[in-house]
Amino acid sequence: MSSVTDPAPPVTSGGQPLAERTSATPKQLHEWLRQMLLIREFEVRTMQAYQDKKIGGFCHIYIGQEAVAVGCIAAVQHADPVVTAYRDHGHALARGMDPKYCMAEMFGRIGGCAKGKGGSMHMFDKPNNFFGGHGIVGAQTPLGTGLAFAKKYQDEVIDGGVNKHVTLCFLGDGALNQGGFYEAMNLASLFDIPVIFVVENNGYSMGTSIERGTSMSHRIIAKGEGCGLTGYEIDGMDVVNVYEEMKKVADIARAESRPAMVDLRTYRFKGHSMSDPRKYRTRDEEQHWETGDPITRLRDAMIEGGLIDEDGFKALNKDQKIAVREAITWAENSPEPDPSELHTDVYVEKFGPYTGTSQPQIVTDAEESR
Amino acid sequence: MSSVTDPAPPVTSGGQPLAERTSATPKQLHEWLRQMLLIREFEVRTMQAYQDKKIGGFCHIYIGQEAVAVGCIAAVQHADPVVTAYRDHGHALARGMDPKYCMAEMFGRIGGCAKGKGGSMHMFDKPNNFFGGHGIVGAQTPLGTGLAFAKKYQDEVIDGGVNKHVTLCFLGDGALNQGGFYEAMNLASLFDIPVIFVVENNGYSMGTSIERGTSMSHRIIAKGEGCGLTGYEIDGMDVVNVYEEMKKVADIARAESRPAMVDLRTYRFKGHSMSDPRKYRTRDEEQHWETGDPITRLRDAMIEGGLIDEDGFKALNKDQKIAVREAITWAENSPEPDPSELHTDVYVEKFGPYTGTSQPQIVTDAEESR
Amino acid sequence: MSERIIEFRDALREAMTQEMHRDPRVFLLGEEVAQYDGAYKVSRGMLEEFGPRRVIDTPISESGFAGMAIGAAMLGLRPIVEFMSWSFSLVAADPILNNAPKMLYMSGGQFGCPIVIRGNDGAGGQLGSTHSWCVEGMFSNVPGLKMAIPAFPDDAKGMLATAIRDDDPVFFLESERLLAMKGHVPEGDHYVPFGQAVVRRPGTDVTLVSFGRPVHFCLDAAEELAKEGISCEVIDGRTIRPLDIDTIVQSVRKTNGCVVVDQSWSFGSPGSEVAAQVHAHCFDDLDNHVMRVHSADVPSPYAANLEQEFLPNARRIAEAVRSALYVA
Amino acid sequence: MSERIIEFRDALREAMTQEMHRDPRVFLLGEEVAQYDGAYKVSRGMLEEFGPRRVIDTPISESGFAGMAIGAAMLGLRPIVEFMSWSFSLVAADPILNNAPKMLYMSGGQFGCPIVIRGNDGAGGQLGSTHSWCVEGMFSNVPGLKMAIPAFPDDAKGMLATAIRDDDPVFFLESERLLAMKGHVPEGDHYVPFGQAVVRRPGTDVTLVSFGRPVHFCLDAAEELAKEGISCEVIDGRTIRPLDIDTIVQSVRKTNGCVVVDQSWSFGSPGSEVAAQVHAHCFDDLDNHVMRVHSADVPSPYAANLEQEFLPNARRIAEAVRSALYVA
Ligand SMILES: Cc1ncc(C[n+]2csc(CCOP(=O)(O)OP(=O)(O)O)c2C)c(N)n1
Ligand SMILES: Cc1ncc(C[n+]2csc(CCOP(=O)(O)OP(=O)(O)O)c2C)c(N)n1
Ligand SMILES: [Mg+2]
Ligand SMILES: [Mg+2]
Repeated sequence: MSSVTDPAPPVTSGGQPLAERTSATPKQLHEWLRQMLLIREFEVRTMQAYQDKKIGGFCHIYIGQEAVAVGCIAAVQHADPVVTAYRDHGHALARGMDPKYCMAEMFGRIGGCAKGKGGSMHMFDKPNNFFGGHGIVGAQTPLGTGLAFAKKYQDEVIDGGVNKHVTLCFLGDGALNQGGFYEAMNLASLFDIPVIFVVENNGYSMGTSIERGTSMSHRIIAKGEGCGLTGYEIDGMDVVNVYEEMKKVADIARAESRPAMVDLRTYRFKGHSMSDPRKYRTRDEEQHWETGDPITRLRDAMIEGGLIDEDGFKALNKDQKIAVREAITWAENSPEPDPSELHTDVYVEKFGPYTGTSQPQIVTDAEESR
Repeated sequence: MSSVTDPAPPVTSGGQPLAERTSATPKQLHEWLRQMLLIREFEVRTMQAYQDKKIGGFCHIYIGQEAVAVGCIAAVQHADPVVTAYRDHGHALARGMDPKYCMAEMFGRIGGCAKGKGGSMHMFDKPNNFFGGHGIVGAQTPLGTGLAFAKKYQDEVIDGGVNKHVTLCFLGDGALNQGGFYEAMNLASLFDIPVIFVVENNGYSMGTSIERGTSMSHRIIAKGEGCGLTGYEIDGMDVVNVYEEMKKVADIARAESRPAMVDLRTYRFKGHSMSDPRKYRTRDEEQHWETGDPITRLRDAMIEGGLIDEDGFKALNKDQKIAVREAITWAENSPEPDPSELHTDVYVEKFGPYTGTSQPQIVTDAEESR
Repeated sequence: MSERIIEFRDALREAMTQEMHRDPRVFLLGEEVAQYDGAYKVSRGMLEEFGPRRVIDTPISESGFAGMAIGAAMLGLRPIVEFMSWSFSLVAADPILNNAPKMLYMSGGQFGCPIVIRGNDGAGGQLGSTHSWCVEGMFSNVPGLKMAIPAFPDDAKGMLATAIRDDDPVFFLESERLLAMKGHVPEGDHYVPFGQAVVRRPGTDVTLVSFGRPVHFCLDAAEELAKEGISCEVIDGRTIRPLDIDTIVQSVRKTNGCVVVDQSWSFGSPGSEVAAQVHAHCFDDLDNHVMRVHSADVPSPYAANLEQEFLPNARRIAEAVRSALYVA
Repeated sequence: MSERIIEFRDALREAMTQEMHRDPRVFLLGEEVAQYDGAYKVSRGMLEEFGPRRVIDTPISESGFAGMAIGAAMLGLRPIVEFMSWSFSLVAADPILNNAPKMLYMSGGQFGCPIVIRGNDGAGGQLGSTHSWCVEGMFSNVPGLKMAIPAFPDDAKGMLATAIRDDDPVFFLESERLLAMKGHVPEGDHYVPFGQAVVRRPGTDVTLVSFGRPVHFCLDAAEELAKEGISCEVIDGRTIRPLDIDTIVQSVRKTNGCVVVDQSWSFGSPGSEVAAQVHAHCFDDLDNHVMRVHSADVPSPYAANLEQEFLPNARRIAEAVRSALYVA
């Protein structure tokens, strides 16, 4: 039995009044709504800019999955590392990246988070403990184990055990089929490394539905169980639900220093990348999921709970539109990288044609604002 | 809980009279005893030859695990492909390779099954549908899926569905930790490919006990279950038991065209390779397993069942010693490969310094004897 | 000779369908090759034509499905493996480098590996560092494999058909940037033998040697240089293994000058190999040392302007030619 | 300067323990490095000295633990990854080639990768084709990494210490055949800077350039050739990236002859790179083209006699020198 393209999630969680469902403060709820609106608007304008050929390369849009990045990242601490795949704008923004660096990166400008060297698939934000943006499917999963390993090593071997961190490692359902992911889980399990593998299970890897590409697609957490990881199945279309469930998962991982695997059911509303006609799924299926739009869901719940009204929502949304417009202007005005940048950042230590590193603006600005 | 270095298996199966435990004919039982004795003697002499520096490179001895190769291979048809890792002498012999080609291979002689180009870790026998002998841990597992895929393709697409084959793909417990194995299982499951992954679970990969290297070591079939494979746990020290259980597994795989994973509990009596002092395990543990010696077990059961007597056993054993001595003589007399062999078998098609292929004696002899 | 004009990608497909009709042992597998018609539409319609037993969608498991195809090839099938990009072949490096090219040797001639592995190689448009590998820079080092890299649609068909018929493993490198290129492609059987370079433009002053997409950069540069009165002979190597050094040497003996243009990174590349071999064969013929134009020795950048500078473009080729001819 | 004589493997260990004492961020991981004392006893006693948090046994998951170490390096730790053999690095090609050397670039300078990956490289004794990789043949093509390949015990220590202190990813290639070699190794701090080749034997007639184990083959050949009155200058390159071309060129300008000896396969190798660069820099100095001696262009055979013939042995080097000097 298939549980994903069989459109289930839009009805599985939520329903009760917000106050009964969450311990989150109104401020937190507002912030999540703001973040989701920001991501949505950012992605809409990204698509336009791509069509206008201001953005090149591969570009993967996060619309529909906003509750995942926002809810999961809200459930951990700022010092907890986050790493993800190439569909990464949402995570970068939820992690706190200023949209201007994110947009400038896609414009291939020096003000981009990676000075225009990485592009859409490779967002990095050191001040916000965001470790990319990785283009090779599954490649971020051993990195995630390593980030969590390093945090634990720092906490225990170097700092003497005062802190405990968890790491969020996001992956797509398609990455379930990479052997590297399995090795990452096995290592995390053996070494008691607190990394949470968050599968953003949107039911498709490109044009391949999960049933066609992944064994045990109706219960993917069995893969984690094969490595001794506790698995969780979570409706990923409701940010409050994501937050509440992920908080529990993160608390356990942090307390027990154990890895976990989460099957977060979600849906990408757009094509795989900018060039995908989506022939592999029906309009019916898309519409079903669209009725569960995570932004509408939170907005309606907040209105119902008296936490926002129509005008307040509109104003919030307008602010995000302004922020994104400003990001675009900023990106447009940021210069192209100087040709000499070809040879920076290849090696830290200078030799031959290599000129060492030069700090990107995203880091300089963060240091200055401290 | 650990199930392997916790020495359990020597007592788990057997006990009842042979006639009640197996449908095997006396002839079959004799043959298995013969094969196990042959392998044992072959390995003893291999160790000597290695010490005498007649064999070089890495050399992995199969003593203790004889019931696995013999029982499993007896449970399938000759046309069913077999592939394994580098601890491969036992499988080659159980598959029917004449010990002389096997020994000559290790002596680095032209009469070796691979003309001395492969060595101990890389035994191949085309006439006996034996596809190696692979040195990279786990590398044979996608090959195993591919062999089974090809058989099914030949049976169904080319030959129109008259035959059904299964493939035996052996691996060590250490190979459980390679991502390639996980991918091989996932693909086999998705495509309904009848390959049986036989884990020769001897409790150690080099000096690493399975608990230290493999998550879920107390129930490794959970890894197969994560890919939708049915798993089986089998005492691998009793050839009759191996045969009976594997026959069921193979029959199901053949009938349903589905992959399976088998956890076959066994023990290598010697070190990992010729240079291993075995400090990572106790003499107690070794002795416990030695009491379950698969050869003694079958001999005793056959004596009890009146299928052989002490003299018959001695004669059978002597025949194997003779066979191995002959193999050594033959190997010693086989010439070193001519230096021109450096450039054969690199490409099938000749060009530049490459001179095409030349058939090894193992194939020529088989063709002539047909 | 047909005057029919089709795209590079259609030429590739024609080779595959032709060989699949000829030989039932040939099949195609890879990510999105079947229902999606191929990420780059190379296999459009093939699922319909041959059915799901012979045109097979795989999950994102390059190591697994490449290894599976190699196992199938050992047993006598003739798989065509599509990597959406050769950049994704690194996760499959072990099966494609340790198994495919060495199985024949390690088995003493018993088991060959008649497999074709094909996909996009080299920079696309701003794909960044993980997605722009020129694997010939590394993989051409390995004996036991053949490596083909067509630059024109007719070769795309003829070389792929040859690859599929070849009994050895062939690494077949396509360029996403060339897939839409149109050209005359013969209908029906068309085989281009391996190890035969071809002169794409005759000239007298200097020999340009290249492989794959940069052959076009060379032709552009030659066109420009002609205006300056410099006559370039442009050689399209077509296969890197076997390398047709004879055709190259013959040309250099005539022009007494050589510029190698290779889209891989410079260090230990096909470009350094050709340069070293030309020096060895033409020591007394060369008026100057062999010049080399490569991608810059840095990871591929995303930014459009940096990527342009990164590539072995016509401007950089022309500069190298002038300096080879001491016209600076 | 210490006159203490220890083995190559002990020199390696000394570098690691010294750096681990100096910097708590340094740790060692790999298969059998802890409880087993290392498959080749390089890490003997280190578990006892540093405990299981810093000397870590891993399962057979090269891709996983290399990737894990790279993640840890992004966060500021300084892992030393031991591959039992570089031959097993192919299953980890993606993390070590796509992540480690490119992280700094792709993140615009934010995340470096101060990792050392080390292990046996090249033919051991009759290990056959899957276990005898000379990965420098392929991996030296890739920018962003450094590659060190010591040939003597003192360099083993000094170069590994430098590698661990280096802020960039270093591929450190050891030879199983040299591990038991003894030599003077300074006690205490000892760092050998990267990018500095060294003349191991001065000479006047021809320059021999090599890296790692074949440096010894060169010295053997030079000894033999001296008896024939041929004086060889033997250069040990020590690092392949950065390549110290200056020292090589200086020598060739003096001797006017050059033979490169590289244990990798010939095609697109460090050997072809050195040959191409020497030709470029010494076009007017060379009396003959650069000769190259490599492993034979075939998979490594198991049989002892074939393996001997396969390697770039002293006999083949001497032949190349004679032919470089037109003494045939
Ligand atoms: C190793 C590898 N193989 C193939 C690709 C090409 N590719 C990019 S994204 C993708 C689909 C991934 O799907 P999924 O993991 O479900 O993530 P989603 O796109 O749904 O977010 C593929 C096949 C790649 N980037 N890396
Ligand atoms: C990819 C890879 N990594 C490491 C090795 C070195 N190695 C050879 S055998 C072995 C242990 C394998 O143990 P297991 O799979 O349990 O098989 P067993 O030796 O017990 O038969 C190791 C680490 C290798 N051959 N391949
Ligand atoms: Mg998906
Ligand atoms: Mg084992």
